[in-house]
Amino acid sequence: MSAPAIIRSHKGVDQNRELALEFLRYMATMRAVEDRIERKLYRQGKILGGVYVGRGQEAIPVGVGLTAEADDVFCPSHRDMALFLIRGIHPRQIFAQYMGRVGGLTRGKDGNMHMGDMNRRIISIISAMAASVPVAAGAALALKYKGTRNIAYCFFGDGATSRGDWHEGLNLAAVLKLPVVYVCNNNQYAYSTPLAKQMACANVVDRAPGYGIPAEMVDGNDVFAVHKAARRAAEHARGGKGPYLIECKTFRMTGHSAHDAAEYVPAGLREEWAAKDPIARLEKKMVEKDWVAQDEIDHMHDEIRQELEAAVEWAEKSPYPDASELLDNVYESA
Amino acid sequence: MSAPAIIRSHKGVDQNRELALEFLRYMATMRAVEDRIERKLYRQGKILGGVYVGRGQEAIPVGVGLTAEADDVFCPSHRDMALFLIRGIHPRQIFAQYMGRVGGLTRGKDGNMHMGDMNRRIISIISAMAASVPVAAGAALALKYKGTRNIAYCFFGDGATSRGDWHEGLNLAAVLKLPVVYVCNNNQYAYSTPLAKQMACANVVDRAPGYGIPAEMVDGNDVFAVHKAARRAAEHARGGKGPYLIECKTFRMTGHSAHDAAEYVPAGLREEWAAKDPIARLEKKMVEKDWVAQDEIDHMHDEIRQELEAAVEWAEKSPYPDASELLDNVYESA
Amino acid sequence: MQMTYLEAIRKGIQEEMERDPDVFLLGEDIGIYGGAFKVTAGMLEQFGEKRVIDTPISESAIVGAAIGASLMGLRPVAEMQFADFITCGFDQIVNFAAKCRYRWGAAVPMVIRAPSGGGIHGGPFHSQNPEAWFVHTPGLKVVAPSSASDAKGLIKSAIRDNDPVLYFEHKALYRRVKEDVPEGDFTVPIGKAAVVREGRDLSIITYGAMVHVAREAAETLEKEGVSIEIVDLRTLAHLDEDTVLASVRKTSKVLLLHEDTLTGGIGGELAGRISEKVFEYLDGPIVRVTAPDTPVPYSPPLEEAFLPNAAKVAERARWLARY
Amino acid sequence: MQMTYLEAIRKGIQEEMERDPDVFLLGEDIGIYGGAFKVTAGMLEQFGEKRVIDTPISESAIVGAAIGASLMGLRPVAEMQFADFITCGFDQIVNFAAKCRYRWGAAVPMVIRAPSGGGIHGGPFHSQNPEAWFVHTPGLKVVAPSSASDAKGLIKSAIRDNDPVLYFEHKALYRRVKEDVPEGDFTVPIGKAAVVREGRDLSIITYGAMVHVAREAAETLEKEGVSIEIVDLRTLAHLDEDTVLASVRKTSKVLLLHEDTLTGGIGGELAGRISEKVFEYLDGPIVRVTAPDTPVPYSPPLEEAFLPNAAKVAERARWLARY
Ligand SMILES: Cc1ncc(C[n+]2csc(CCOP(=O)(O)OP(=O)(O)O)c2C)c(N)n1
Ligand SMILES: Cc1ncc(C[n+]2csc(CCOP(=O)(O)OP(=O)(O)O)c2C)c(N)n1
Ligand SMILES: [Mg+2]
Ligand SMILES: [Mg+2]
Repeated sequence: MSAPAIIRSHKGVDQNRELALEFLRYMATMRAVEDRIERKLYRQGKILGGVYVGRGQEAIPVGVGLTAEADDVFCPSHRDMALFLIRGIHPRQIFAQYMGRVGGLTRGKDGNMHMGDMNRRIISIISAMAASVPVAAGAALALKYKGTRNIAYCFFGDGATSRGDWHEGLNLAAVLKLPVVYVCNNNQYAYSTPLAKQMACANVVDRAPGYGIPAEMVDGNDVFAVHKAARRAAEHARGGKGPYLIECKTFRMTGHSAHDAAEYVPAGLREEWAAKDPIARLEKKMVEKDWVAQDEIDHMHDEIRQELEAAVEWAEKSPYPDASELLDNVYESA
Repeated sequence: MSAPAIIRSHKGVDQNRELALEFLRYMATMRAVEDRIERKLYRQGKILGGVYVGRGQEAIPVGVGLTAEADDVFCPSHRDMALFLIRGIHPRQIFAQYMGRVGGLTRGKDGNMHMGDMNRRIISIISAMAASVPVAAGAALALKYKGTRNIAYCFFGDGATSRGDWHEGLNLAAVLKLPVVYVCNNNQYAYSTPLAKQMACANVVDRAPGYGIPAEMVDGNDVFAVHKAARRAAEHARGGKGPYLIECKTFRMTGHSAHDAAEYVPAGLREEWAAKDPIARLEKKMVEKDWVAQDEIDHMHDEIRQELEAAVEWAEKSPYPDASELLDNVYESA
Repeated sequence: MQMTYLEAIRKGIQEEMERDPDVFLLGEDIGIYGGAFKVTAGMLEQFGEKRVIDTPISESAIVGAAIGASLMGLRPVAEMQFADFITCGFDQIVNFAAKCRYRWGAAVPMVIRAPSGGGIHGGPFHSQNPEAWFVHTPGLKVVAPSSASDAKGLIKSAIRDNDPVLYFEHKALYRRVKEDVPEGDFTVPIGKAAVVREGRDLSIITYGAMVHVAREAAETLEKEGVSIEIVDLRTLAHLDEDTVLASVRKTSKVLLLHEDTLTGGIGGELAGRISEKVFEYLDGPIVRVTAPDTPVPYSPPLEEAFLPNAAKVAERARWLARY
Repeated sequence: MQMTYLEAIRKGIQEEMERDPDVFLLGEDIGIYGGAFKVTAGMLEQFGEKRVIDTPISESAIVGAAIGASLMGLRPVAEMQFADFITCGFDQIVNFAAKCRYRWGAAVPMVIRAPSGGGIHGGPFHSQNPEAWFVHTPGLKVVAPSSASDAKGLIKSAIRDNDPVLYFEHKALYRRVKEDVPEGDFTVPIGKAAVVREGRDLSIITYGAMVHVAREAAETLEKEGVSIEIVDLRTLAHLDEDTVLASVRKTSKVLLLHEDTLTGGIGGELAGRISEKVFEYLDGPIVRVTAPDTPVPYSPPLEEAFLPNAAKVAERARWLARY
């Protein structure tokens, strides 16, 4: 499934059954892949180190990602797994990546969501929060420089907005009128730090006027709302009007990483958000609209599960890199 | 002359002759000291390296500086010479500093306005623009920590607001509700870079909502307006309400530094601002209000000139540091 | 009293905070959460929000605020969640903190704690050893404890020091090292190395986690009749050259060991001092065993190949001893 | 054709921009103003705003944007107004640019130009030599020309290189060095040092402005009958070890010279390689002549005492030659 299909679609987003199905498949696949990673492979000790998932935030990478054209650039945050799926990265490569096998996108040089592929125009995140913000501006500069109508999408969390790079990157993109869609997944926590200890303004969008760029806030758990906002943003950027900021209100339905029980989250808050689960909401709407029957949905989930079974098997068969690869690729030629 | 006198004054700022006289003396002294540095000592080759002056911006450090209490902290920018005068640094020490003599505040270890003195609660700037912004927050944190009602004043230019440190510092100060008055001297240029190439918003104050802090914009060439805004800001900060941002619109009436002819400034613009010279405006108002006669003003300028003659003489007699001092003070004990 | 390396750091900080009301902590997630590694667990409860300050994700502002507070006489202890992120506050550290005293005589008595090092499957951004950058910056002091006792003694000295001190705590030692730690007001002086193992034939100069690797290698070679002396630098910037040179004079052979990458690492600096100052005492090449010049890879076989270990050290030491 | 070091840099950039439309410039005040040192003077007029981009004061974003553009296949040449400010973009350089290829195979063909060095009364923040930090960062290439020819040849190679290259241009050489520079498509390979003076008795390994200091000292000693060989490293990270070692094998005595401060400087790294790999050839201690471990002071007598000069080099070389 490739994005242009959507762009070509003329039906209104809310009436678009095919689009809804595509939303659901990607969101469900992201959820299933990450559950597998966090709740199975990690706990089985097959994945070592840090594991960060986007459970409850799937509507954001999916809703935004499906507005992109094939040659647009993605700079995912650490909770945007769906962006990789949308660009055709197979779950087996993702599992291999997390298990440090050669079948992963980094051949074991790096782990978890620290992956990218310029052939698919996905720029790998580095750990330093918001470091991708100026990098996305540079990628957008290149797209503009080459005279294309393509744009860059840059994703980050609420906490990342406190970094100097976030400020410098947005400001540079705004001053140079670069085609970047900046997407904040405001899940209201940065590790254990709640929004109120991260910023003294109410919303991330309150910062947009300081860069002279348009911004809007959407329900990040409503994939249709996210998608519509992203379309407006993309249109703005493609139109040569410069960057656009979208703030998606959501909630981190896990600990910060797999080892974190997140006891610092006030009782009830997560439950409250569980009721707003973006996948459940999408399914409910689709059934109500008679776009699919519940059993078709169940069938889709089964399909995905089976696909992932095979993917995990494939990944586990993928070998670890040979120690001799340690010195490779520090420079173009050693 | 010390600040508290002013704080105690009950007369309205605009009716306060003593205050006006104090404004004038500091502004005129700053102008005279910097003229001497840029137009004489530098051209005579007695000052080497970079020389930055605040000609045309004197109303800002003076108007703001005279709202400070003795134990408040100053973090000057590179165009705020008057802050040093207000804190009792003698012009001869300033000349010695610029000439790299032991009589300067850094004994020749550093040059020009790269000077400070914690006994007078002046924190020396470093070259990296906006580096003082988080440092001022830390100084304010200490003042609050110690339970005092003192505050920190942090000065910077329009260009400095593009730095990551500016963003991180303001955000930290806002989140922790620290008593800092942030003062932007918006002289519309950063070296050769005009405001429009520095930020895509119209004013620096447009950034304040992104930090959830109050801000106001004033005519930076009207010392009364600056002073009144600074009083409001100081009251806010002293009241435990957190940081406050003042943007002073002004113009850089020189090149970026003594070697820069600033040909990039559109014809007429500087002349336009010359007509708004803060010192001339103050003098005119004082004469109109009959607070002083023109000859008294002329007399004051003569006094200052004479004082500076002696100061330069003293500074030139101050020896260069001995090479043996090279290794001193890298650590507390070598 | 028995405690882990991590507990020793915590205890040291706690004692200093109890002793001096001007000592306070700031960093990301150090309060309610107690820090990513729980080093500051319980601090918020004991000292309150005034002295245990959670900050936004702003390393440069964390360092900058620590500088401002220390200029005003407080003694901030700033935590970098991982040493890898210290690069985000780099300018404040090397240009502001490091140069205040030299430029205008202002003291900056602050500590930056940085959990560093590999061996925990952290990959390129959660495993680095950034100490050499700061050792190359005049005005900074840099320490890196290898034992629980030193961890406690050095954090206390760092907090009391009137210069900016970078305190690199090795993540792989946090819970692995457990030992008796002196009670109460015991400090380890900054600027003093320790001969942690006496030997005759060869000196290994190292620090941090590699001290344990050196010990393991030394025991192996002991059985082969090679007697190895181990010098634990403990302080890296402002280092104890005398102890290093004395050991080389004694054994005439030296192996420099660090987990940090080779080129530009501290081993080179030591080689420079040794080859200049005790050249005549050297009976063999100065050997360096370090990580190779690559980022820290994630996959277990790669990280294992990346990190120096006892076998690699023993092999080079054996070669040098025979030389 | 006769040109200054500064003109040679400009010519090299200009030729590459004429040759390759993907090469562009970004930095502060590089457009209308032509850069703080006028290196890019005339570029805006010749290539337009699309390829000569003035930026806000945002070193981290300048580097970050250069990374993003280079990942997309462009060849950005970013200017730091002074090398001292490179610390503000440090994380982007050492963690993003340096590690992309290793981590996920993505090329980052970018150049960062950094005017460095003292001798211009710039004081602590306009005189630094930050190269060692980057030499210690795997994935980066670092070059530092000493002559106008190398300045041109190396900037051209840097722009064509498929890895991130830091190009340190010494401010004191900008207008002081003037010489014949080969026309047209001439490049100096990255990774190759040059023996700029043949000699028998002693090798001086150096780079940048210090090459000229070494020459002066060598001429003094020539008169005293001491024959000095000078190796100009030219490339500092990814350096030409073979040429260095060959020179030491030839002369058996080596003096390491750099303007950068002593501890953790490149001299230590060279001492490490020499004392390990050609130990048997050494007939004397490895001597380092460098700036002392302090910030760069402003006042003339202090800066003069800080900077290595021919007299200091000659004195130590004399001592070593007699050793
Ligand atoms: C510069 C930097 N400092 C600290 C960290 C450690 N860290 C990793 S994720 C994280 C929280 C990020 O919060 P947010 O940006 O809101 O993203 P979220 O995890 O909530 O999606 C922190 C502090 C980091 N990665 N980078
Ligand atoms: C981080 C950093 N980058 C570049 C410079 C070089 N520089 C010195 S002053 C200046 C312009 C500053 O403009 P602004 O903040 O508006 O202050 P103004 O000089 O106009 O008062 C620049 C670019 C610097 N000092 N610091
Ligand atoms: Mg968050
Ligand atoms: Mg300005």
